[in-house]
Amino acid sequence: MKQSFAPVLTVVGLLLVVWYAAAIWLNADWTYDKAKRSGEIVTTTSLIKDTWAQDKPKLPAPHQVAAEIWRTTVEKKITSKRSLIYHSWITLSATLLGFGLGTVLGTLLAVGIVYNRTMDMSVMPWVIASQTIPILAIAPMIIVVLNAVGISGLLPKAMIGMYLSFFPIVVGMVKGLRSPDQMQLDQMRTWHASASQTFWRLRLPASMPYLFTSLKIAMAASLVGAIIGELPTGAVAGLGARLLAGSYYGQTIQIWSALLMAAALAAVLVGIIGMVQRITLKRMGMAQ
Amino acid sequence: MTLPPVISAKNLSLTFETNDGPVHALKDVSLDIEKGDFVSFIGPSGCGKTTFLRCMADLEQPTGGSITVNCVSAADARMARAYGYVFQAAGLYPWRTIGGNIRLPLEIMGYSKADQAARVARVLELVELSGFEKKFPWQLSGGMQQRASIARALAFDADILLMDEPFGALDEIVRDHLNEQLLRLWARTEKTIAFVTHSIPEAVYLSTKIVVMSPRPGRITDVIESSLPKERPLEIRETPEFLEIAHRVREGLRAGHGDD
Amino acid sequence: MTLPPVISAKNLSLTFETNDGPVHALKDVSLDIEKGDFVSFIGPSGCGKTTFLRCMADLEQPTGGSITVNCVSAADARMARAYGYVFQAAGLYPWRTIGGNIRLPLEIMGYSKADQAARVARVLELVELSGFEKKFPWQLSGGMQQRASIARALAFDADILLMDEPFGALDEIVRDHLNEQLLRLWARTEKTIAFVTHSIPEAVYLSTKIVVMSPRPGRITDVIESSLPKERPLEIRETPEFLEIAHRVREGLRAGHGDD
Amino acid sequence: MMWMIFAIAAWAFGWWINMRLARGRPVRWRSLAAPIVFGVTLIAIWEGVVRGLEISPVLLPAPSAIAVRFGASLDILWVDFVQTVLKGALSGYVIGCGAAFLIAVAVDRFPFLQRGLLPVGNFVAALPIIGMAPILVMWFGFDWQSKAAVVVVMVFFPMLVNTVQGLQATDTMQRDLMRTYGASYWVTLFKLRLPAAMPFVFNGLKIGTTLALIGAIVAEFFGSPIRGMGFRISTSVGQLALDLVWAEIVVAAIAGSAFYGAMALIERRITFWHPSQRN
Amino acid sequence: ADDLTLQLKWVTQAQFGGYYVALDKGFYEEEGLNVTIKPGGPDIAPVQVLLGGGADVMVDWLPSALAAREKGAPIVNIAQPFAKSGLMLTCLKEHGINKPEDFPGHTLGTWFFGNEIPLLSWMGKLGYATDGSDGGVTIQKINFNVDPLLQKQVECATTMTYNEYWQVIDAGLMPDDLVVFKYEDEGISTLEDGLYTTEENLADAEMQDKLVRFVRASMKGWKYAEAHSDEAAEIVLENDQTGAQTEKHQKRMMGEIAKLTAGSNGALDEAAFKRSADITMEGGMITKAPEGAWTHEITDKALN
Ligand SMILES: Nc1ncnc2c1ncn2[C@@H]1O[C@H](COP(=O)(O)OP(=O)(O)OP(=O)(O)O)[C@@H](O)[C@H]1O
Ligand SMILES: Nc1ncnc2c1ncn2[C@@H]1O[C@H](COP(=O)(O)OP(=O)(O)OP(=O)(O)O)[C@@H](O)[C@H]1O
Ligand SMILES: Cc1ncc(C[n+]2csc(CCO)c2C)c(N)n1
Ligand SMILES: [Mg+2]
Ligand SMILES: [Mg+2]
Repeated sequence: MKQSFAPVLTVVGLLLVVWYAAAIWLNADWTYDKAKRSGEIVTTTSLIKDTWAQDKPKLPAPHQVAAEIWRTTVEKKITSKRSLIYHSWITLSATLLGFGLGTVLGTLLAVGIVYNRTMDMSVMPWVIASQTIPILAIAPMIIVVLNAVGISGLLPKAMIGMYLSFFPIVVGMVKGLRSPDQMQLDQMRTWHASASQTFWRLRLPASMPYLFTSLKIAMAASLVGAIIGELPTGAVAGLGARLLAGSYYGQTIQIWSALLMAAALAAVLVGIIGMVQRITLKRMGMAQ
Repeated sequence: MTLPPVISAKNLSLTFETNDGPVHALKDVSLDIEKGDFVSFIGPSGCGKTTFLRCMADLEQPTGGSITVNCVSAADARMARAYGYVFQAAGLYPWRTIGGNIRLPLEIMGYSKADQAARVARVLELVELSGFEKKFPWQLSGGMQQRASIARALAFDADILLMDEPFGALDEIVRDHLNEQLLRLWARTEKTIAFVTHSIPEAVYLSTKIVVMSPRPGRITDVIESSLPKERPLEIRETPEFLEIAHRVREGLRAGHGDD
Repeated sequence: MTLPPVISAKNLSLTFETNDGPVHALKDVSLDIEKGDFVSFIGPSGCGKTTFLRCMADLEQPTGGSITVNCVSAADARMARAYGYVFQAAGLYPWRTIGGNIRLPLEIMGYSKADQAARVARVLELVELSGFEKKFPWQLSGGMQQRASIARALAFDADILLMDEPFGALDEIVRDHLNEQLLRLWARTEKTIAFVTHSIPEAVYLSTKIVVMSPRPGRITDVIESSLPKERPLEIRETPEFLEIAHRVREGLRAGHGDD
Repeated sequence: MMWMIFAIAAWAFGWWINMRLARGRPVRWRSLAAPIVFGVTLIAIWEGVVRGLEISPVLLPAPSAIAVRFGASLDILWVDFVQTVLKGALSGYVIGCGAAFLIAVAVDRFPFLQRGLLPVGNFVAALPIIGMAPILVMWFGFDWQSKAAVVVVMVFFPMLVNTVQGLQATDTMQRDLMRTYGASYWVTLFKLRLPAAMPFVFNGLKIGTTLALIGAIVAEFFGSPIRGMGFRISTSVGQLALDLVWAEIVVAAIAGSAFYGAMALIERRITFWHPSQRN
Repeated sequence: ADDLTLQLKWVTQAQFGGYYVALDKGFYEEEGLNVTIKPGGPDIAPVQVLLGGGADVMVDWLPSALAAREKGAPIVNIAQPFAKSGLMLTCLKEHGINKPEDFPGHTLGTWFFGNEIPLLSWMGKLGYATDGSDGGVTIQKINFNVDPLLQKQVECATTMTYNEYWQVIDAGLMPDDLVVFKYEDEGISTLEDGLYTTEENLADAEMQDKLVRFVRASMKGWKYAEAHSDEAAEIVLENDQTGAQTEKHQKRMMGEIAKLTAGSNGALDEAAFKRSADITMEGGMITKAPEGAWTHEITDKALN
């Protein structure tokens, strides 16, 4: 953890430099336009100053985003509708619920596919097909249908998170549950282990490396799902709503701060899974 | 009074289909193993010993002939947990400690917690691994892993033991020790044992019956009944009777070795 | 004229840190192996033979003492591809055929295509696996896999061979055959060989020097120089001289076996 | 009522056929027939439910209506397919997976990157596309280039995570063997670690196929020329032409499944040795 | 009190000020109604929500409502608080577009979802091809913001008098830098924010009664908002859950909205309906003249 400090800082530093340069490059047009209309002359310093301080830049400079995040997190009460923390929390809860549901569904399907020939042959192609449906197109319908049957609030959003996150779990777990080699399976046969014993004592532990990789992807996917789910609920609250509202009023700075917040959320969640992974594998004696 | 044979193979054949043509691993193998027999299988590498054992254990489906275990099909015998099997490679689960690996079949077969602990301790002692219960497989030497896998097969009560080169990776002294232990266990419990080995002295020392096999296609070339008494001190290995049997086995083996 | 030793270990120690305390795998081990020596290591399971070999191969970092190979550090010797190593388990890559596995080191070391093919064919013949070149590892019996891994180590020209129980899974006849082949190879090429085995006759038959080890912590208890001639027909194993050396080794082993 | 009974009967019948199919030997036609039977069953149930409950076509059109629309709009569907799948998704998939693969190798090679780039990379890759898409459209314009960019961002993370994990999936003895050959980093990479990583890499590639398609379509919601599957879907939803929406979804599902199937086939050929692919 | 849910067409903003005022000022309560207002967004088709049972009344624009009706959604206009259209086309002067004759060779950005219909029929009237061919114009779909205009990806863009236009101004452009074509002036305007419900609801006497009370209270809200636009804007701000709206913008918007609602008592103007329907049909959104798409039943009762 401590060792990562310097490398991360270096990479982040490099990124910031690129970001600032890109801000100048992308926002320059606007600066020149404005100058032309008002008849001013653009010097290098005024160009830099202006491109890093526009109201609605194509690409806001890092400090503008930082300031916005600061204003909307630290300087606002977390119960305020203008607090990013409030919105993050709303998205987070949907993400976690969706992730949980997706993991359960994905694992169940994977188990079904590994253990049941009928499911293996018939379900997998449709699981794949389901993922090619553009979720943004049917998310509103899902929300409407769920609303119609009286389910609203957290669950519809979580359902979309689940829809996106169960797939990586299925793919990874099918592979993982099938990764024990022939001898290991044969041993179980010699003991006449029941299917569930083989599952809990062999297939599941053997699938751990695959499971964790899938969990990380599923978590990121679930977050995307939660955000997508927030759009058709009427852009009421959550990071998705912030993104959307920002987009409709051309508030790039607000978009970027919501975006970075979402990414930070994802990074933290994925990081937590990574930590659980290290601890689990170590306890299982697999992290040699 | 003749009991029916515990394991009875009739014209057993097994052919593997591979990417470049079929491999005849077993061809027309017939053999009866009686209750309380200690049968060794010996033969050149790749002659089908493992395959034969796997057929008995219902891990491989013969493509011809038939096999019964305890008078029922191999599959039913497996379901009835009629045997313990020691694989040629240790095959311990890397995420379980040595103790956990040995406990595994006990958990599966539903032994009580206390019984599990007692049995694990007993078999660990038997294979001289007391003190390694909490280690993970990769922290053990090759021979120690192999002993752990033997312990695992001995931990539960099965009438039949199928052992595929269990002592291959062990030094002579431990091997002698385990040979004695195994004989003692066999005498005490009247288990029926099918035992694959490459060591002629080991085969002669342990067995009541030695099956010599030859390769491609795998078949039985000789079945040698041992005239040694049931009580066998290690020194029996220097007796002329012992050496005479060993000689017969060696001759049989050499005959089977086509290319020499 | 005394050449410097090919392998020279001085007060070598190695301690593994495990979840329940340190394991002293090697303690104060000193040994010189001269050019052209054939040194066997024998000792109870878990005494540190593999660990010692791994130190020579720079696969394990000693926690004390020093080791040189060809007068340079083990690491440099490894980089210079000074040795071939046969692991205790076959360790073939499942995505390569047997031929492909044997070809692997040749590809890495930049042998020409034609040379590769010739060498693969030659070593496959040597270990009696001609015809299995195109099979995948999981289609082979345990012994055949082990032979393939021996072939892999013999395919390229290294001055030193480090072999960890290469013949453990083989039957007596193949084993005799390979023993003879190995001796012939050794005599012809003047390789230096370090060889771990559990078989006392094998150690005596092959070696110019037999190192007996004892466990926990692993140390060398005896080094027996063989007085047998370089030319050794298989029958030499019945000579009194041979039996005398074997007896010494057995005594050394027994002494090391604390618990008996 | 009749239609509901029809739906239930269809479900029972489909399941029964598939049970019978699965029990036989696994020959090729059976493994093709099973998912088809399953799909036909689903569609029959759908038709039955929509008709039985008289669901408004503005909410959910019946499969028969979708099929009619599909047949009538082949030209539109083809134009959209070319724009979205061939231009947007495919190019983005190749670039994204390729870049993730190379960066995974670099990350694996240099502990510095492992510790520096991986966290930051994870962070960047975790930016939700919904937010990225408008920005990328702003930067790369309305045409397929911006769709490709979105796809790149989408497929990057799964591919990276899987490849990094895969490159670490060798066991000690396999690595030691390479060390005894004094094998260089590159040799070890090509002869050991990449082959061993393949099962993981293909996991990433397979997950990527569906993500690429979703990404390309969704990105079109945020700006596109007046063709493309995402464009058609979003405008048709606005016009409540849900039959056309579903026709596009059918195209997406077929294209996505074919894409995934192709990757799975290649996987089978390359990782034939992995236990999950044997027998 | 009776429960009633209203589905908006767009996010919470002053465009819907009248409803929020009615809610906040207790006009609904006075009518014995417990109204829930659901904000909309780009991904919400209010018709689906209505038919799915998620709402009882919705706000929609006439062309899209007619299209939905023809597609089989039995929806009916029950009131029309907006008398005028706020749609217009805004061009940057620097591209040299000053009058409709200047359009050829330029790129016009428009929202789709039916919003492109009036523009297309206008171009048709002017005789310009819309496929980008010589002598015609290029139509580009844009999203509901003005970035493409500012970033010069298009030369003209659809804007609302009350919203997007001011975003352009806020971005730093002067009214002098812009040329606007109001749809209302070009004779291509269609009816905007109206209230719709299903035929099924209308057939239900109890429901009808609720709707009457709802329309009455809503119109009261609208007239109040017209008269007190700053106060109405603040009410809207309080009801915005995203916390993304700004006071300046909403106050200005409320002022502009007031101009559009002025002159409507809630009853649909048949002539305006006919014109809108014709334009919708010309553009191909619907294929035949709509029947039964509106009713005065509710407003008649409400206004007495
Ligand atoms: N899964 C398989 N697919 C194809 N061929 C196989 C398979 N398993 C074994 N064989 C072949 O069957 C033959 C017999 O193998 P088997 O494992 O029974 O030999 P064995 O007598 O146990 O040899 P060893 O003493 O070396 O273990 C061998 O030639 C081997 O190549
Ligand atoms: N990676 C490791 N971690 C912890 N302990 C280890 C590790 N590798 C080996 N050991 C321990 O070191 C000791 C020596 O092991 P080594 O493998 O050298 O034995 P060996 O002499 O080769 O035995 P065998 O004949 O059974 O192969 C053993 O007690 C073993 O438990
Ligand atoms: C499906 C659909 N979504 C949005 C609009 C357009 N629209 C209606 S009100 C409004 C807000 C203006 O600030 C906008 C953009 C539409 N016509 N149809
Ligand atoms: Mg075998
Ligand atoms: Mg060892």
